[in-house]
Parts: sequence; C-alpha cells; structure tokens
Amino acid sequence: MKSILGKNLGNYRTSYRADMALLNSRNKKIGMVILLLVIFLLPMFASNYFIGLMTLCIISSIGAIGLNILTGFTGQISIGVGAFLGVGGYASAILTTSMGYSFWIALPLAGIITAIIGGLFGIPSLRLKGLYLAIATLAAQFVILFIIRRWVSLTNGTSGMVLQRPTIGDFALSSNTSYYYLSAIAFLLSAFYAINLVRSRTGRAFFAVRDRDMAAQIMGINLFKYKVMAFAISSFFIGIAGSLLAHYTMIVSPEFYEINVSIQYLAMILIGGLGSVFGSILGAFFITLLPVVLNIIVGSLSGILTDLSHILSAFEEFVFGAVIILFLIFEPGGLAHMWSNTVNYFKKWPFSY
Amino acid sequence: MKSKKFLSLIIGLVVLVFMAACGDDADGSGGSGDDQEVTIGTLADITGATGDTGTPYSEGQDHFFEYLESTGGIDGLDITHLSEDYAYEISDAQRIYQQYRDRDGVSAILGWGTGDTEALRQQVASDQIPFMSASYSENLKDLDESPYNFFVAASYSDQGRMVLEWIKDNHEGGDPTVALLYNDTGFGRSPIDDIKDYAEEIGVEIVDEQIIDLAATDAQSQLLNMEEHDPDYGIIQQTWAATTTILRDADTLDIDTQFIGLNQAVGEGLIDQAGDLSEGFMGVLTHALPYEDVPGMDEYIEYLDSQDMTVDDINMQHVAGWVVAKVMVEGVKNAADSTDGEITGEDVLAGLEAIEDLDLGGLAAPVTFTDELHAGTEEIRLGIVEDGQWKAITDYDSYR
Amino acid sequence: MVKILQIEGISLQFGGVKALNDVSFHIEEGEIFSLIGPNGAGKTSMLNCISGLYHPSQGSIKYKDEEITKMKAYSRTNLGIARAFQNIALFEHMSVLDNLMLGRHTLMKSGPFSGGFYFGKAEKEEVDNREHVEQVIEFLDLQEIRHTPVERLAYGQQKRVEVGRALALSPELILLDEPMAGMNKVEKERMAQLILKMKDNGITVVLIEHDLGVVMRLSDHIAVLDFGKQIGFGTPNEVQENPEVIKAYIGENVS
Amino acid sequence: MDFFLQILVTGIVVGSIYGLVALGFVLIYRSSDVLNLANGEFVLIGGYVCLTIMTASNLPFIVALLITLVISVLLGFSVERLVIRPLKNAPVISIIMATIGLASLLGGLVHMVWGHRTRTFPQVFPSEPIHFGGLIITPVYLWSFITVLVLLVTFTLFFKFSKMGIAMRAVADDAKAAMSMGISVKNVLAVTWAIAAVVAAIGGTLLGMINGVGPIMATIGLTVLPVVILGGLDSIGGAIIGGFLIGIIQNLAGGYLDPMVGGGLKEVVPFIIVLLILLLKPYGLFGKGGAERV
Repeated sequence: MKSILGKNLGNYRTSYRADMALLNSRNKKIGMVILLLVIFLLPMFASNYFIGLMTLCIISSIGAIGLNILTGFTGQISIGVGAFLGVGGYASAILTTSMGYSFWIALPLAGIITAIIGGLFGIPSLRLKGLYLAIATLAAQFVILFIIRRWVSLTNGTSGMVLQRPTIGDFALSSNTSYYYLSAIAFLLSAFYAINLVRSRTGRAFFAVRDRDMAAQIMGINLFKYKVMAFAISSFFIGIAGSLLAHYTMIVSPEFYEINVSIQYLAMILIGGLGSVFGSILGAFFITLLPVVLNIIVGSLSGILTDLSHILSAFEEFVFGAVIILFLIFEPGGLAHMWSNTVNYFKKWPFSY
Repeated sequence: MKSKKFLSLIIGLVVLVFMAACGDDADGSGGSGDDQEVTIGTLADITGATGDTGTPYSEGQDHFFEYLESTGGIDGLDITHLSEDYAYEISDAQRIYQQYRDRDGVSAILGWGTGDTEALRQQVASDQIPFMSASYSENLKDLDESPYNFFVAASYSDQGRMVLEWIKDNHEGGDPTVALLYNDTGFGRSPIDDIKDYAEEIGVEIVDEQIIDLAATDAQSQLLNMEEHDPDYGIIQQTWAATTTILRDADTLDIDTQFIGLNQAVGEGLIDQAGDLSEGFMGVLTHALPYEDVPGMDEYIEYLDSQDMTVDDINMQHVAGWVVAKVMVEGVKNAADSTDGEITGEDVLAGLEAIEDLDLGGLAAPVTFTDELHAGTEEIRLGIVEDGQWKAITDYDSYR
Repeated sequence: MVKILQIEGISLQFGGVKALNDVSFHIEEGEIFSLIGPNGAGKTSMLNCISGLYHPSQGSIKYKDEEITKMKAYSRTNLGIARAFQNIALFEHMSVLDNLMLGRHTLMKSGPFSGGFYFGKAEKEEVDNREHVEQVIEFLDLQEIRHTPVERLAYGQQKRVEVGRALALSPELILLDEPMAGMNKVEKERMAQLILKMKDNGITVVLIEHDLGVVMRLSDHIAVLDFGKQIGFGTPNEVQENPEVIKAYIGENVS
Repeated sequence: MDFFLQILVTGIVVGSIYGLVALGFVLIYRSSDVLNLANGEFVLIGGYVCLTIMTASNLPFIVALLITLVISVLLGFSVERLVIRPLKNAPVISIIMATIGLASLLGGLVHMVWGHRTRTFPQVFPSEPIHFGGLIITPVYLWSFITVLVLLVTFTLFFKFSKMGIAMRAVADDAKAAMSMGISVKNVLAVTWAIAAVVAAIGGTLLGMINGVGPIMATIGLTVLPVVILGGLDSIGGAIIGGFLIGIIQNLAGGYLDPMVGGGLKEVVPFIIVLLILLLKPYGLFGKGGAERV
C-alpha cells in the first residue's frame, strides 16, 4: 500500500492522542470524578429502598446498552431481548446451582453462552432486514422460552431454578448495598466498554452497516460478520444483565422473560436515544422508575381521585404507551438528545437567546 | 417546538417528584400511643393476566382489613394494610416488593399467583418476611426451599389427590380412567407429577395428558386426542377462560367425560363465562360459597351490610381473600403477644406457626401451621354446578 | 506497463435487460483511465462489477492477474480497490473524521475486544491511522470540518469527503464515479488537480465523468460504453476519432 | 368420527379467524409499510364495543355491529392522524415502537374503561353444533368462515373496481407516483387505517362470541403474526391462505405431534414456521421479494 503523499506532515501523535482521549477536557474529567464519587458514595446517603431501585436501574442499563449495540448502533431491531435475558439467567443458574461453579466464573460464562446463542439467532440477519428481522427475533423469543419450559432436565421446566447471592470468601453479597456495588462495577465496565467500542474500528463498522450497508461493503466491511458480531456482543451484555438479575432475585423462571420484558428494553433505548450509550442508561432509569413516579403521583392525588389506585397498573400501561409515542413524535433523539440540548443551553448561558 | 418544551417540562417535573419522594424512608411514623405497629403489604393482580380472579381476591383482603378497623381493630395493635397492583408482571412485583421491604418496612406480605410467589420466595426467605399467597403449589411445602411461604388452602396436589380419591370411591362400573388437562406454566404443571404418583398408588389409571394454553382459542385437537383414550374423568388445572374453552369444545365434540376442576378452574366466574356449558361440571371448593349459611358468614355479612353490599356482590375468590387476611391477622396477633418490641417478620413467622386448628366458621377448612408445615390444610370439598350455581356435594375432607 | 485490471467479456443482466453486454478492456498500473458514455450506458454498472456490488453473468475480472470475478465486495477492498460513489454514499450521521477513519477499516486490525477496552495496541492503531487520515484531510483541505457531521456539509464538501474516504484506504486502484458532478468550474479544476496528484503518487485511477474536456485532458486511456456495449477503447486521440463514438455523441462536442 | 378430517376442519375454521385478523395487518402494511402491532388491541376494542352496545341497549346484533364499525372507523382515523402521520418519515424501528406504544396505550385504556373481567356475548348464533356427516362445526365458526370469504371477495372487488381501492393499490405500489397522479396519499392512508380497524372489529366480535371478551384477547395480535409472515406482508390473498395454513398446521401439530412431545407444540409451531420461512423464503409464500423498503 502506498501513502498518498510522499512527504511527512510532521508528528501529530501527541496532539491526536490527547484529542482522541475519552476525557479530552478538564470539565469532562471533573464531571467523571463527580459521577464516580456519586455512584460509590451513594449508599452512605441514600435509603435502602433507593439503593434497591438504583440496583434495578443499573442492571437494566447493562441490558439496554447491550440492546442498543444491536439496535441503535447496528440498526438491527430485536424484539427478543426478554428471552436472551433468560438465557443469561438460566446459564448462570445452571452453572452455579446444578454444576456448582462459583458466581465469579458463572457471570462471564453466562455472558459468553448468551453471546453464542445470540450469534446463532443472528444468522438470519444475513438475509433479513428491518421488520422481517424484528419478527424473526420475536419468533426466537417464543421458541427459546418454549425450549426453557421443555428442557426440564436442564432447566427444571416451568418451576424455575433457585440461585444464591454471590460470595467473596465468607461474605455473601446479600445486602442491598453490597449487591449494588457489584452491579455498579459491572455497569461501569459495560459503559466503559461500550463507549470505547463506539469510537473504535468495530463501532464505526457497526454504524456503517446501519447507515448504508452498500457503502460499508465497499469500505471492506464484511456485513454478515459484523451483523452476527453485533448480535453476539449485544447478547453478551444482555446475558450479563440476565445473570446479575437472576442472582439478585435468586430465582429464575420462564415467567420472568416474557415478551413484555423485550418491549420494555426496546422502550428504554428508544426513549433514551438510539445509538447512544448514555441514552441507554437514561432510558433504563426512565423506564424502571416510571411506575414508581406514577405511583407517587397517583398516591398524592388519591385525595382527589380515590379510585385511581385500583387501576394504577392500567394507568401505568397507558402512560407507558403515551410516553413512547410522544417521544417518537416530538423527541426522536430521546433523552440523550434532550440532555445535550440542555447542556448546550447552559454552556451558552446567559447568551442562550 | 412547543410540544418539545412541554415534554421537557414534564420530564423535569417527574424527576423532581421522584427526588422528593425517594428521600424519605417512611418507616411507619405516626400511629397512636403505645400500640405496637405492624405493616402488611398485598401484591394484587387487578389489571394483569389473572385479574379476573385476582381482583375479588384482593378486594376480599381489603374488606377484611376495613372490617377489622371498623370493629375497632385489635387491642394494642396498629395494623397498616397496603395494597398494590402488580398486573401479574414479575418486574413490577419485584419493584413493589422492594418498596414494601425497604420503604414501608412490612412484616408480612399477602401475595397472589404462582408468578410473584415463585419469583420472590428466595428473597422473602433471606429477608425473613412471611409471604402468604393463593398459589397452592406443593413445592412451597418444602421448608428448606421456601421457609417463609405460607398458603391457607389445600395444595393443588392435595386437591388432585382428593379428587382421585373421590373418583375411586364413587366411580360405578369398572375401573375409572382419568385424563389431566393443564397449561404449560408453573401453575399448570404444579400438581401433575403428584397426581400421577398418587393415582398409581391407589390404582386409578391416568390414560392421557393434554396441554392447553391459558389463552387458547380452541382445544379441539387436544380433546380429540384425549377422546382416543376415552377417559371417564378429566381433571382440569386451568383458569376460567381455558376451562370454558375446554367445556365448549368438549360439548361441540360430544365428549361425555366428566370434567373436574381444581380450585382455579372453579368459582362463579366460570359459570358467568361458560353459561349452560358449566352445568354438571365438578370442581374443588376450597372456600365457602357466599350464599352458604355458615357461622363464619355472619361477620362478613355485617361488613357487607355496612358497605351497602350483599352476598350477591361477592364470590368465592372474595371469600378466599377475606380468609387469607383473617389468618394473617391471627398470626400477627400471636406475634404481638409474644413480643413487646417491634414486630419483625420472624415474629410473624412464629406467630403463624403457632396457629392451630383455627376455626374459620366454615368459610374454609380449619387452618393449622407448624414449623414443619406451612400448608394450612389438606381438606377440600367437592362441588358441582347445578341450575347455574355451585353446590357442595361433600364435606371438608382430606385424601388421607 | 503492467495491467492492473483486466476486464474480459463482461455481461450483466437484470431480469431481461442487459445492462452490460460483452465488455472488455484493461487498465494499466499508474494510469488515469476513464469510462464515458451517455446516461444509462452502463458505466456505474461496470464500476459495480469491479467493486463487487454486482456479479456479472458472464466474463471475468482479473486484478493483478488474480481472478476476482466471484470475490465478495469487502474482500476486493482488502486488495486495495477503493471506490467513491456518484450519489454520495457517506455515513451522514458521522463526522468527516469518522467517515475517513472508516476508509481505513481494512488497514486496521483491532477487534471488538481490544477496541472496547482501548488500551495499548488498539489505541496506538487508532492514533497511527488518525495520522494518516489527517494527511488526507490536509490533501483535500478538510481541516475546518473535521469534526462536523457529514449531513451538515455543503454538497461540494461532501463530494470531497466521498473522494477522501476512498483515498483514506491508501488504495492502489481508485474508482471515482463522477467526482466532479454538480461542481462549479473552480471546484472542478481543483478536483482535476487532485486526480493528477493521485496519479503522481502512483495510484491507478478509474474515472467516470461527463465533462469530456476534463476526461480528454486527464486520461491516459478511455473506454466508451453505449447501451451496455463497448463502442470504443484507446487513448483520448483514438477515441475521439472513432466513428462509432462520434455517432453516439452526435450533437455533442467531442473535443 | 374421522380424527383427521375433524382436525382439518377445526384448523380451517380457526384459520379463518386468523386470516381475518391477519387481513388487518396486511391492509396497513401494503399502503404504508407499517406493521401495526396494536392490531390485537383493535380487535379487543372492537369486541368490547360491540358487546357493550349489545348488553347496554337492546339493539339487534346487526345494528350493534354497524355502530361498532362506525366507532372503529373513528378509531382508525384518529390513530392514523395522531400517531402514524406525524411519523411519516421515521425509521422502521420508530414505527414498530410507535405501534407497540399504541398497543400499550390502548390496552391501558381498555383496562380503565372495561376492567379486567372476561365478559360473554349475548347469544347471537345458536350454540348447537352443526353436523356434516361425521364432522362437527360450531355455528360461530361457520359464520366467521363465511365472513372471511365475504370479506375476501369484497376486498378483491374493492381493489379491482372502486376508485378508492385503485388509489390504495397505487399508493401501495409507489406513493410518490400516486401522489403525482393527483391521489391524496393522506386520505388513502386514513381510509386504510379505518378499514383495518373495521376488519379488526369484525374479528373481535366473532372471537368474542367464541371465547368471550377479555384482555387476553389482544394476544391474537401476536398469534397471527406468523400468518402474516407466511402469507407475505403485502398479500391479501396470502393473509387469508396463510390464516388457513397456520390454522391447519397448528391443529395437525396439536393432533399428531403433541402426543409425541408431551403437548404444547400447538402454540409454538407457528413461530417455528416463521423462523423457517424467514430463513428459506424471507418474503413469505405470496409476498413480493424486495417489496420492503428499508
């Protein structure tokens, strides 16, 4: 291969390295430190209940990041997240409970097993796009759950399986706080990985596949390889989330992984922002906390509307749907876009207008 | 653009409300005087997949607690009852459970179906919170696995065993043959192995099994297959909707098998849905029917009167809810007697395990819990639909 | 001169329509080669066959004596064949820089693992390739818009990025599909200079262009297509005097 | 009784309902490339509305049905206007998600309005099964079979001869070209959604007479997806034939395979078919290849 220009343009290395660093400004560095402090010091200030909610939020964030890698980055819609979450949960249950491995081995293995199965179901992506792929993943959802229900010798069928909280030496992570820390570390690693992935060669290839598959091929990108890879990487995270969730609830059963779970995850990345790691996190928090907030609102209105508490879940369902539609119509960029708009607004403040 | 701002405004508001509300760790402040305080939380399915039976069940609980309060409550005890609809969704059940445990500090939980019960049984064990639900699954009897789970009625397996016993005793002409019809869920499969084992034990032949989905539009292929074995009886472990489908298609196909439902297939709702098809259908009665004249109905009717309601407004599921709340309160009472301090989940566990032969005035079979057995009874009655009404044809009895 | 690309008897069919009919020519290493012909002549189809987006029904394509007729598109890119599209096919949501970095895809190695953790080798690779991309940026004068998402650029700028992305690949053979379309005179001249510079750097250029003046001035060899058939092949002078070409271009000023 | 024939007949009559519901999917997909995942809720609402009118007033069935259809038209119009039109140029995932959101919204609404109980229709058709030789069919099934056939003929004629039908076909083929010919794409889409809602309501009414109307009914929306894929998303005849095929295959699997695997295949078999179809013939049996514009 030849260089297009004979001359050397000088050494830019130091400046490029700095330019390309993740935290390339002082503000970003400070922000990062504050964020880490908040995450790690939170249990000292927040109530147990709040920590429990945060644990659910960050585990969902891991799954949402995973789904976003597939759907947001690579443009392949999956309505089968629920089942893949189940694969992760069951893999972890089988490895720890039936086979006696330690959680610390089971967790990564659960991710890898889910990645392999996810990759397998990604094979139809060679020929299918958009709607058709979405339906194929929906079918995968039903077929995987059917297998889980039926492979009784492996999965204990419909009765589900019991898991234990992980231990470090003699210390079991049975408290809210300790499990929160475990999830938080997994979450930070996932986010770190995903953010880097986006700006590396693989991430760029994913975007290319999503935006223009023809041009991507001309860039030397093997579409099939990258599509399946996206399925596998995405499923890895979903598997990890599934495993974490399973050890959190200490039980897996097919009913955990129904189609509505898949829909919730799709809603997370859509409301958070497609193709944005930060958006996945915002969306996961939003969707997980939405019922809590509605509950509070309805609770505080109960003096005026006494009967509402009885139809609370129906109301939740209604609002969930309405929120999705409103976001799609008025803010397709999702929460991530709203966030950056807000940040820009304050950056220019007081000259915003 | 206007709508965009509107959207941001709403989100900002939501965040604010959330922040404001999550700050406090409401551990049941307030309360009157020196009363011991205890909080009980209910996980109800009102709008979910099993909402048709879940709603009266949770209303029965609400009504019992209201009744208790209206009669002045229990001396020295201040019971707070919370209830939330989890719509039969596990993630919601998980969230509400955390809220009950961490925010409301409940000492016991009244759950509902197999889904939430199974999903939470490990957690309630490690959090030491007694959990009493309407999932009468035999494997909850295993106290090593589910030390904090309770149920007040006979397990599905015990119901099935009793039905087999009845078949054996009452069948005329030759050896009876039985088919099992259930759905592919934890609930559906729960009693199947036990029923098969017991059938073998007492020498009743199970000739066929059919799986019929909870939401099935039709069950003809299954019933045709069943008909190949021509069973005398079909034991149904389903909800009302699927039972109706089975009865309808059996009628269509002229199948003369006598169907007998376990308790979830039984109740007034089945008659509403299946209409004439339910005539002659038999089933397990775990609780009293509202129109039965039993002593336990008196306080019930007293409460209904105060609410301008009659027994026509309630059904057997409502009675089941009332009963479960009553039993739970009994356990809490025992717990309060044994401790002066805060009533913990462990105290309630001990209080429940102290319940012996609790007479429910005919609303249900007498309930006994011990530290070895958390299934309140093995006794059921069998009933049949006649003239659009359930009628008991046996007394409370167990298979033993 | 070495033949870098040999096209022999290529035919391409869509349903019943013959888009290309028995086309044969060859391209020599280091030259500027132009494909011309009226609209619908099959020029872009020919490029698609070379870059592997279409697979011809007959004939063979050899790149440096290697048979590539059935090779997948992305593998051809690995061999050093780059392509700039006529109707800009950039990744609109990405910045100019990312688009150019995508051009480096085949020259980089980091996979999803090393890339995701961005340590050591992967980072070094990113930085090294960034350096190369910066050269392309300089070459095409894109410094100001490096970080701008492509969708916000003007048409002419996008055209340059499109060419730049192909150049970023450090190709040996570059396929330029109407790189000057829609440009004004100044921009066109600048692009022409760039193409000559590519040649100076030893890159073989295949050019599709409607402005015959430019074509005649830049090209070493020209192939003329009409309705999928090749009606002329040779140096600019030979082609200009070819009666069939003149017939096809009747009414147009060939010189 | 002939086991095979009875299974076959059951498959056909159940399949006719599938076909009917699938029709709603196809009509919308053809003209706007939208897969309406809220179709199940359309069915549910149709069933509830008709049932409510019949029980609340003493109107005869036909009148109640007509009122229901009018309400469905309004539902279709408003959904198109409020949700679909603003998302005209949005990517596929947004539109899939919008219909999922719509499903949730409508589902919640239904819960709030009608509650949770399964309700039964007043008797409209006789419940006494009809015997054809050894075969048995319930009248409701027979009626739904007839309805499907009538609708199939109606739509075929509608698309062939009526002005709106031709316009709808034109829009389905190429919206831009249709627009340039003076067809109002907006109006055509609105009418399409209205028709789809009407078809769904008819399905909901028939299904309601079979199984009662309850929230669980909305799952028919997902159950029927395999039908649509099998028949091809853009083929009306395909939807009907796909409905029959899935109904038959499902019942054959239930009749012959279920005893071998211990049951439960009946519900999953359609989705296994979907995976196979998508691998072998991605656009279904009757769909146009490459019709998908993604």
